[in-house]
This record gives sequence, structure tokens and C-alpha cells, in this order.
Amino acid sequence: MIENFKDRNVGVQHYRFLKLEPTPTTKMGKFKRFLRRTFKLELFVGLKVTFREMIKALFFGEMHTVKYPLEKLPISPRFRAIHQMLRLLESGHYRCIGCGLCEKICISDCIRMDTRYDENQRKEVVEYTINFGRCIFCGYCAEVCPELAIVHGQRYEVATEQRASYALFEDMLTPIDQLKNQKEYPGFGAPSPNADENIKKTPLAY
Amino acid sequence: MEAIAFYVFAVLITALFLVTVFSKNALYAMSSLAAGMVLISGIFFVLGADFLGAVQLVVYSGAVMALYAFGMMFFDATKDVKEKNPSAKTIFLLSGASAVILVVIFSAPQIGRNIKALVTGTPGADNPHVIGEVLFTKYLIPFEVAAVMLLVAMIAGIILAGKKMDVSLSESEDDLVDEASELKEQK
Amino acid sequence: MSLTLTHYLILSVILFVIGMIGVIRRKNLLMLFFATEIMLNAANVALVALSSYIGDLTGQLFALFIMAIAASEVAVGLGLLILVYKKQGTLDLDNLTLLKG
Amino acid sequence: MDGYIIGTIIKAILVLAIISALAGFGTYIERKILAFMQRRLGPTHVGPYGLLQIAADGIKLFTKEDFIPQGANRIIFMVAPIITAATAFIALAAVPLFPEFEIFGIKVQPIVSDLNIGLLFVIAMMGLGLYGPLLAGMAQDNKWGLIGSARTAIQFLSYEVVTGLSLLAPVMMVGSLSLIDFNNYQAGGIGNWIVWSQPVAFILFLISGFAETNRTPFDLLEHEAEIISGYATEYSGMRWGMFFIGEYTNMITIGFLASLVFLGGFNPMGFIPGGIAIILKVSFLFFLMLWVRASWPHVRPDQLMWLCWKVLMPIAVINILITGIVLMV
Amino acid sequence: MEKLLYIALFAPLVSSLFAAIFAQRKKMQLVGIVASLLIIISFLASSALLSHLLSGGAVVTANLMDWIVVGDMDVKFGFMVDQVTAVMMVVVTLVSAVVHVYSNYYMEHDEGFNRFFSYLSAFVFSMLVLVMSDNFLGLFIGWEGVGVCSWLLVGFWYYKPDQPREVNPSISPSWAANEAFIMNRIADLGLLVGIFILYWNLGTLTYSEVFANLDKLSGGLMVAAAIALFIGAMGKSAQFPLHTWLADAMEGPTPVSALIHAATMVTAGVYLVIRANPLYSQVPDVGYFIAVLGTFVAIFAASMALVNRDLKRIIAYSTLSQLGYMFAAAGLGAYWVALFHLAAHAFFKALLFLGAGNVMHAMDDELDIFKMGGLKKVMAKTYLYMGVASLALAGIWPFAGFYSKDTILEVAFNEHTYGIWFVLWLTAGLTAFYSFRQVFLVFEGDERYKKYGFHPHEAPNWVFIALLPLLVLAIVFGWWKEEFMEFVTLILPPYEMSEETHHVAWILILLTSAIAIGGIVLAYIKYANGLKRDPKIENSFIYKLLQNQYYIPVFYDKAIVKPYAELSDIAWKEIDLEMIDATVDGIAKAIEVTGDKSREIQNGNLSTYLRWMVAGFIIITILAVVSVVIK
Repeated sequence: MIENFKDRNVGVQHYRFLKLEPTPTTKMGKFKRFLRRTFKLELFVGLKVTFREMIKALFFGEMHTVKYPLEKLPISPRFRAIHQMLRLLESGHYRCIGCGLCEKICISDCIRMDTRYDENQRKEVVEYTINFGRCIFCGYCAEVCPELAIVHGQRYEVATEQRASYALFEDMLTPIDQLKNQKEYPGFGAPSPNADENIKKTPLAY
Repeated sequence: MEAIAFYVFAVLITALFLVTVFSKNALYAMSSLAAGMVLISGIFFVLGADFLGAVQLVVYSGAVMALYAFGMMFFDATKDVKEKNPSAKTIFLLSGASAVILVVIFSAPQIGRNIKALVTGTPGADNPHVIGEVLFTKYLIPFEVAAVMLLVAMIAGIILAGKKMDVSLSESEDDLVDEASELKEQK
Repeated sequence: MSLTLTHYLILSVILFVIGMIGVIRRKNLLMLFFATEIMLNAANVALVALSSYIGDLTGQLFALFIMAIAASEVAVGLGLLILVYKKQGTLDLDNLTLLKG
Repeated sequence: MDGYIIGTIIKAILVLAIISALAGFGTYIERKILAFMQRRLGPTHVGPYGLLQIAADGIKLFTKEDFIPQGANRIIFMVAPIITAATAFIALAAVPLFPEFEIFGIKVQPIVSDLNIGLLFVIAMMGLGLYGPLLAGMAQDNKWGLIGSARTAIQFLSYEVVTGLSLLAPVMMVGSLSLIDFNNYQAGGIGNWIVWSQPVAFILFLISGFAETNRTPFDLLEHEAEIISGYATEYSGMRWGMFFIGEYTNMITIGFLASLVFLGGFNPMGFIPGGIAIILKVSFLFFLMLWVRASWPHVRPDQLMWLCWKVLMPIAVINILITGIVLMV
Repeated sequence: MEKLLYIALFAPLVSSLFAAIFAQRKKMQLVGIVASLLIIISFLASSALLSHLLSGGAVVTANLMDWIVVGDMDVKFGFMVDQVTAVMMVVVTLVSAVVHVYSNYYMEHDEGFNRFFSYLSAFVFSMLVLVMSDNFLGLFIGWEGVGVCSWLLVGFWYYKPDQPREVNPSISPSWAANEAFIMNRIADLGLLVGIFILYWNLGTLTYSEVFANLDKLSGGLMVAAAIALFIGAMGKSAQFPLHTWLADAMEGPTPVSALIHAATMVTAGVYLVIRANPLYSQVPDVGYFIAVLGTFVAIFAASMALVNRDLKRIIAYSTLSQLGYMFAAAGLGAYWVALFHLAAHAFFKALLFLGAGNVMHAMDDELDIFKMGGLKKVMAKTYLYMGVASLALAGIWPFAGFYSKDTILEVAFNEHTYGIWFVLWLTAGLTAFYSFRQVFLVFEGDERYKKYGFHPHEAPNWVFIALLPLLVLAIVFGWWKEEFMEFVTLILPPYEMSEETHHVAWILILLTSAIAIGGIVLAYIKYANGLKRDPKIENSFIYKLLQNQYYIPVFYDKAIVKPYAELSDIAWKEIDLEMIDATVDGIAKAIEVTGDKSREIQNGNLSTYLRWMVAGFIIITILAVVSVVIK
């Protein structure tokens, strides 16, 4: 069942045209429509559909429900949730250069960073917090980042018990031991892997 | 048993109607009046007029008072009704006098002794049956007339409270009339 | 302790007088209507009581017709009330003095 | 005499308890069936199959803060939900729920009070139920509430006419207003059901029953998308719960009425004994209400009035005329 | 049979209502066609009833409904078709049918086309009610109904202005209509009194019961009833001295004159006398009086017709004269003869009038026969029709009038009332003279109309086809005298000539024919070759007297109308203004003062009113209590 959902956003459904008759304007046309609707018993068609769905649900187990905390749906690779700070693959050092662009561009003013010069006269991030109580996940920070240091990750369960919850730099940074699993992002606005397929399958009239 | 019911109902009805008459709040007045009507149907049940009790419930409480309530939505129901009350002396003089006279009339020995039943209906049949029997034989024409009257009242109500009720065509303010006719044309 | 016709008639008188007090006392048209309904109901009580104690159905039928009259009265009266309110902005009798000569 | 009073009190308490429990259970059923019809699961977490969801809801309702808006008319605001619940249960008093049975050697008629004007009484009480929403809406000093109660007044008053007229035709056939007489009239198999001789009246009654119980497609009184929650906007806690119970009780009453008047009542159906038969019928009608809610969209208020006055009422009148003519002939 | 009766009765009503729907609309040919068809249906139904009776069927009776049930009084809307009624019905419906069809032609340019048919059909309905009713009250309703319709139809052109009497003797249509109506009202009072006398003493109004119980009446009462009923008949049949309205009624459209004032309504009086024959048979003195009066009217009217120049008035006077014949016959007890003359007269007189209508149409509504002449060249067919009708009127063999009129003369002779016979005989000569004076002045001689710039034209052919039934009947109706007598004497008392009369009958016939032919010849000599006016004759006293209708209208004006107007004037100025108005004004003033004082109560505040209302309620209840206590 879960498999059904895997493709649900990637456009493999089969589109179907509905033949819609023009709305009648004459009295006679309206009368004809009335007759058709009455004697074709369109109301009962509606009942039939729901009943069929119930039968399917009850006896064939074709439920749509996903028991969420117990099972989770796979998400698109382009899903953008909680921010991640990436590391350089070679050195393992964080990519952030402390330029402050993300702080500047953030429209909901939720990013806050503090930098200083370290002993090598390089900029070092001292403090970097994102207030997820305010973040609207607009993605501007990831877009503006010149180093692809801050990106949106896949973690979407953000519920907390506190109204304002800050994420610290360290929380978002890829753990050093997970470095080899770190995914590279093609950057903001890149097409999805199966974009071609999508475009072809969509009818022009859609 | 019946006496208990009667006294309970009587006291409640009197109290509720007093609230209606003396309350400053229209909503209280309306609700207590409606409740009183329901209880009056109780009196009818006690008197054995089952059908009339039910009709009282349906017509008076269910329809008439509901209509009042509906009408009240056009006015501001939650605001207190401000009234300049006339002197209490007149009120109590007039009402007291009429009460005394009415009591005298009703408790006078002439009444209730000399009246004979004229229309009795089939003995043994239950109340709705008997009422139907009499209503559709002896009182058929009043019944029909009442029906016509209701129809007329319905039409009158529709016309009075109809859509154009805010535009008075009789008060020949020309621009208003023009507006109304324009509205009509647009439709 | 047993109930007699007089009990009901006295109740009817009490209700009628309550309604009458309302009619005299209230200045708000809606309240006047309410008071009138009370008076009608009082009459109904008397009619039904008489009918029940004498065994004559006429009283009940008259009560029935009174209800019909009340229903039509509401239909027309309420329409008029709304009209008055729309035109005058008030339902107070003291302000409705267009006919005052 | 005393026995009669005690018996009546016992019956009343039983009906009150069972039906209010059923009303709660009804919410569970509704949620479940609606879920199934949308291929969802519905409540599952509390108890086996989510059965204890009712208890959870009840606890929630009881413990919720009961607040009264500042501008509200306190007394009427507090009384209104009670009216809804009370009238709903009083209406049930004249409805015979099951066939007679014997327990502890006493013959029990499962009807609280067998009035000879039973049907009229039930209709009257359901009509009185209108006061709940009406007063609630007017008392709460909230414009959505006011609109909701205005809609209540229109809808109930209008559809009461259709209800009455549609029931008039069967009443003319049976010649009695007592629901037990209705039941006895239809004794002797499915062929004797009034629904076969009065299909139009049955459909009209169903439609107006939907309207009077405020069910989709006529759920305009508390339609969230338009007027928040209508007359119940400012209500919370158990007061809101009473509205709910009243509403579900009304659904059950309509179910019983329809089964008694049109669908053969509690006469045994072949091998099925009468008590079970009527439960089946009422369950089916209840299910029908949910089914319809799952399937159909609701109508606009003007369409509602149009349907009532220009479609249903003429049909009802014509139906009565035809019935009268047939009966005369 | 009952169905036929209802069809015959109500088809005209339907027709009238149908036409009335469109009364305010402009002319619709459909209305005329439908109305005519419905009247023809009524005629067919009447004919069927007649044939039913002719083949020996029983008298048809029908009871539509209970009408007045008060105490002992029980009057039903009952109808009865016996032999007399059947004859009347056929005559009425036949003439009506012809007139309806003819009106399609005559009224074709009139604005009130639809209205006219409505009135006309209403008249037919009323007339049928009159003849078909089986009691006096129904007869009275029909009687009044035809009166109203006559009023409506005479005043059909009510918008025409009043003129002085010298210019137009009738002054104006509305004046004529009112005159006819008021005169009839005066006479109707007599009829009502007669009906009251009968009911008061016999307790019933149904013909059969009244006539069966006549012997319960004392002699004086019987005479009173007979005279009272005859006064009603005098009014409706325009007998002296209530005759002036008939000539003035000629202001109405010509079809109306043909239908109402020649063929049907005016004969209602004769019908009443015939219908009440058991009563009149019991009081021979009254009968003799009727006969004398009828005879007098016959020669009186004929003399006025001699000199009149108005086409329609001549025919109207002739109608009066012939009504006199009928009354003479009826008064002498020869009821079937009266009925026979009534039917025959209806046919040829209607024909004469409709022919006159053609002439009027041709001459642009010009009525003065001195301005016509030589019309036979353009209106040959009309000449033929009117000629035949005039021959019948003059009583020339073998036309219908010959049989009926001669029989009346024979009756007069048979009764040994030689005076009556002589006057009637003389009248026959006058009749022949004036009718042919009219015909010759219109159709023969020099073409005087050219001087006045008229362009006469003949009516369309279908009109003549429509008139054909009347033409044929005017010729052949008299041949059925014997059959007619056998038929109607089933109901009416038979009248047999004595042996003596039989012997001299041929002499009488010869005498009558001689004077009639003499009259025609005289008319031919004087008028056939053109109009020669002799001022000496015209200025003679008798000529003037006749031309001014014996100065009777003037006399009425001077002796009755003027004094009455003066009396009214006095009553208005002296009594009404001075006494009654003063009293009323005084009361009003008192009320005004009271109102002025008590208007404080009415301060415009509803609340105050309500309090007053309660106070009034208390007073009334106190009064109720007090009244009970006192009792």
C-alpha cells in the first residue's frame, strides 16, 4: 500500500477527461436536464460511489489511511523541511563562511548568527540559531548561500512543547561520522530527477 | 393528581406571563411567553382536550412564537426595552376593576348552570375524532373561512415583509421610486 | 380540593388581566403583541374549560379558530412590525405619532 | 395507579439512559462510517477499534471550561441546550420503541406514554426543539449565532409544514394518530407496509426529516464553512454536548417514526422477530443519514427554501389530494 | 326534453355572457357569429320542443331550483313548455335568430358591436324566461328583464345629444330609453299589484294552481286582479294611454325595433292576457273593456301612421295598431286568434322593420320618407321583401295577415259587437293605405334622394338569405290556420264561429279585402308617381293633430312632467333644504361640537387608545352584569 504513495507527487496518474455538457440556457433544455437528472437518478450514483468505496475499504482493505507515527510515507528528495548545515566532504569542516547573507535575507527574521575571526584570521561561526517558531521555510537562506552550506533537509517532524524553539548550529550540522552519507544538493530551483517524465505526461489542456 | 397538575401549571403560567409583561428584556419576555404557551397546552391536556393541546404546541409554541422570535431578529433583542411607563395607578385601577368584574361574572351562579351542551359528537370516541367530526360538519364553513384567512394573511405577510420593504412607494419621494424601478429593471 | 370549572375560569381571568396589564403598560409594539397573545390564550383556557366541563365541543372549536386567528395575526402583524421598524427605527408607541393632529 | 407511575418513571429513565448512550455511540458510528466511505479508518486509538472514543469525548466535554460570553443573555444562554435535549427526549415519550414483552411476569409496553395523538405530539415536540437553537443563537450575542438561529427558524418552520403534510396522507389511511395503531395497521408482512402505498409521502418525510434533524444536505444551521458553527458558535463543554445529544436523539426519533409509520414498525418480518426488525430498520435509516452525508454536498439556503415551498409542499398537497380521492372512491 | 328546454333557455344567456366579455373591446366578428349560432341553437331546441308537442307529446316541465322559500311561500324557478309557450318560443327564437344574423350586417360599422350582441342575447334570454316560466313571479322577472334590455338597447346610442321636440320627436335615444323604462315601470306596478292580489288570496303563484283555484276569488277581487294585470300588459304592449314610448323607442337600432318593439317584447302583454285566459274568461266585462280599448288603439294608432313622415315611426304605429287588433281578439275571448295574429304579425313586422333597416342603411340613416323615392331601381330585393311584408300587413290574400286579421274581424262580428267590427274594418283600410303609402313613397316615384346627395346601395345577398325564413313565413304562415287552431286549443279555450257567422263569412272577407285593396289603390294613386304635397291638407287641423300625435306627448309634458318637476322643485327647496337638511345639519353641528370637545381623547398615541379601550371594556362588562342582575 505504501508503494502506491511513492509516486504520488511525480505524476504517473492517468488523467481522464470528464465530458461536461454545456449548461442549458433555454427552458426546454433545463427541463431536459431535469428529466435526465431525475431518471438517471444521479443522486443515487453519488450514493453508489460512496458505498463502493466503503466496501473497498472494509473488505478489500484499500484504506488510504497511513498510521502516521507508526508508518511514514517516503518523501520526495526535493522535500524541504528543517535546515541542515553541510560539511566539506574533504576536510569535514563546516562549509559556512559566516558571510551573514542568510541572516540578512531571512524575511521572518529567524536566523541569527555571530561570527568572529579565529586565530587564522578566518571567519568562524560562534553562534548560529534558527528560530523555528518563526521560520516559514521559504528557502531564501538556502538560495542565497554562496557555499551551499545551509540547505533544507528531510526532517519534517518539528513539533515541540515550547512556543519558540531554537535550533543550534550543532544540531543542524551533519554529524561528522555521517559525513559519507551526506547528500549533495544541486542547488535551489534544480529540476527533479524525473522532470521529463512529468512534463510529457501532463496533457496540454491541463 | 389533576389538582396538583393544575396548580403547578397555573402558578407557573402566571409567573411566566408576569415575566413577559414586566420584563425589560425582549428575549426574556419572548422565552417566558413561549414557555407559558407550552404550559397552557398542559392545562389543555389536563382538561382532556388532547387535540387542542397538541395544536397549541404546534401552532402557538411551534409556529406563532417561533415567528415572533424570527421577527425579533430584525430588532435588537438583547438591548433592554426602554419605555416610559404610564402611572401605575391607572394600570392597577383599570386591570383591578376588570379582574373583579370578570371574576364576578365567571363565578356568578347564572353561568355554568344554565348552559346546556349543544354539540357533543359521538360519545366514546377519543378527542381528535370528535373534534374532526364536528369541525368538518357543523363548523365546516368557519373552518374554510379560517383557511382562506390564513392564506390571505400569508400573502399579506409576504408582501409586507417582502424584499422591497425598505423602499416605500407610497411616500412619493421621487428618487426613491426611481431607485426602486431601476432595481426592478436591473433584475 | 377537587377542581371545578370556577378554578379554570379564575385562572383564565388572572391570565387575561395579566395580558391586559401588559396592553396598558407596555409601550413597545412587540411587547404589545405578546400581551395580546396572553389575552388570547386566556380566552382559550376559558373556552376549553367550559367545553370540557359542559361537554360541548363548541368551546374547543372556538379555541381552534382563535389559534388560526392568532396565526394570521402574527403573519400580518409581524410584517407590519418589521415595516414600522425599518421606517421609524423604533417600535416605541410614543414615537409613532404620525397621525397626531 | 402507583404501579403505572413507577413503571412510567422506570421506562422514562431507561429511555433517557439508553438513548443518550446511543446518541453518544451514534457519534462514534458516524465517524467510523464516514471514515470508511472515504476509505479512512476513523477513530482507532482509544480502546479496541476506537470504541472508547465516546468515553474520551465525554470526559473531554465534561471537563472542558464552560464559558459564557460577556454580552450574552446568561439565563437563556444556559437554558437553550437543555431545551434541545429535553424536547428530543420528550418526543420519544410517545414513540413505541419495541413490541410488548413480558418481564418478571409483568406485561411491559415499551412506550413511555401511549397518547392517542402520539404522532401529533411527536411532531409538536420536534417543533418545539426549534427553541434550543433559536434561543441559543439569539442569546449569545454573536452574529454567526444570530444567522444560525435565523436559519434554524426558517428551516424548521418551513420543513415542519412538509413533515406534517407528508404524514397526513398515512394518517388519513390509518385513521388514527396513535403510533401503535400505525404499527398494527401494517401487521402481516412486508406487503402491508405503508411505504408501498405512500412512496411519495415516505420520500417527502425522509427529506424533511433530514432537514429537521439538521443533516446534510440541509445542514445549514451550523455549516462551518459559512457561519462558523451557527447557533453553537459560543458554546463549549457539556452545553454543546447537549445540543449534540439532542440532535442525535432527534435522528433516532426520526428513524423510529419513519419505521413505524412507513416501514412496518415492530411487526415481525418473516423469521426476524419484531424487536430485531425495528432495530434493523432504524439502523438502516441511521446509516442512510450518514451515507447521505458522505455522498452529497449541501444546498444553498435559497435552494433549501425553494425546495421546501415550491417543490416539496406542492407535491405533498397533491399527494394528500390523491390519497383523499382514492380513499373516498 | 328537459335538456332541450335548458338548451333553448340558456344558449342566449351563454351568448350574452360571451359577448359581454368582449363588450369593451373593439369590434370582433367572432362575437357576432358565435352569438348568432347560439341563438340558432336555441331556435333549433325550441323547434324540437314544438315538434315534440306537435306529435302529441306531453307538456314539458322543469324545475331549476328552489328560489324563494319563506314561510309558506315556496316559489320555484320552474319552467313549463306547453303549446302556447312553444309557439311563443319558436316565434321569439326564430325572429331573434334572424335579427342576430341581420345585426351582423346592420351593426358592422358600429363601435359597440360586441356590446350590442351582449344586450340583444340578454334580451332573448329574458324573453324566454318570460314565456317559459310556469309562475307569475318568473314571468315578472322576465318582464323586468326585457324591460331592462329594452332600456339598454333603445339607449344604445346614448351619447347622441338631446334635441328639441320639433326637430326630433323622441328628443334623444337616452331620453327615449328613459321614457320607455319609466312608462313601463308605471305599468309594472299594476302587474305587481295583480300578482300580489293573486298571491294574497290564493297563496300560490304557479299558473296551474292559480287557475285551478280561481273560484276561490270573490268577483270584485277577480276584476281587480284582471284589471291590474291588464295595466301591466298595457304598459308593455304600449296601449293607450301609455303608448307614447313605443314610437319614441324607434331611436334604438333598427334590429332592436324589429325584435323588441315589433315582434316579441311588446307582444308580452298579449301573451299575458292569453296566458291568464281563465281569469279573463271569468270577467267578461273586463274582456269587453280590453276589446274596446284594443279597437280604439287600432284606429288611433293607424290614424297617426297616416300622416307620419318617419319611416320607422310609421311601422311603430302600425305595430301599435296591430297590437290593438290582438287585444281586441283576446278581449273578445278568441285567445287562439290573438295568438295566431301575434305570431303572424311577428313575422311580417320583423321583416318590414329589417327591410326598413336596409333602406336606412342605404340612405345613411335618413328616416324621412319624403326624402326618398324611386329606390326600387337600386334596392329591388328590399322592395320585394318589404312589399310582401306590407301585403301581409294589409291583409291581402293569400298572405299571413289576411288569415289572422280576417279571423279577428269575424270574431268581432260573431260577438255581435258590430261597432268594434266596423272600427276594425275601417282600420284595415287605413292599414293598407299607410303601409303602401310608405312603400310607394320609398320605392316608387321620382328619385328625390338625389337632391339630398344620397348614394343608396343594396344590402349583401346573405342578408336576404338570412331574411328568407321571415319572408316565407309571412307568406305561408296563414295557410296553417286550422292546424294552428287545433294545436293551441289543446290549452286555450276553443272559439267557434256561430252558424250565422259562417254564412256571412265570405261577405266579411270580401268587404275586408275590398277596403284593403281600396286602401292600396288609393295609396298608389296618390303616391306611386311621386310626392305631391298639398299645403292645404297639410295645414288642416286634422293633419296637424295627427302629425303631432294628437298632442299627447305635449300634453304629457305639460300636464304631468312639468307639474311634477315643479312639485319636485318645491319639495327640494322648501321641504328638503328648509326642513330635512336643517335637521341633519343641526345633528351634524351637535356632533361636531361634541367631537370638538372630546377630541382630546384622540391624541394620536396608541397607548392612550388602548387604555380607553380597556375602560370601555370595563363599562360594557359592568352593563352586562347589571342587565343580568336586573333581569
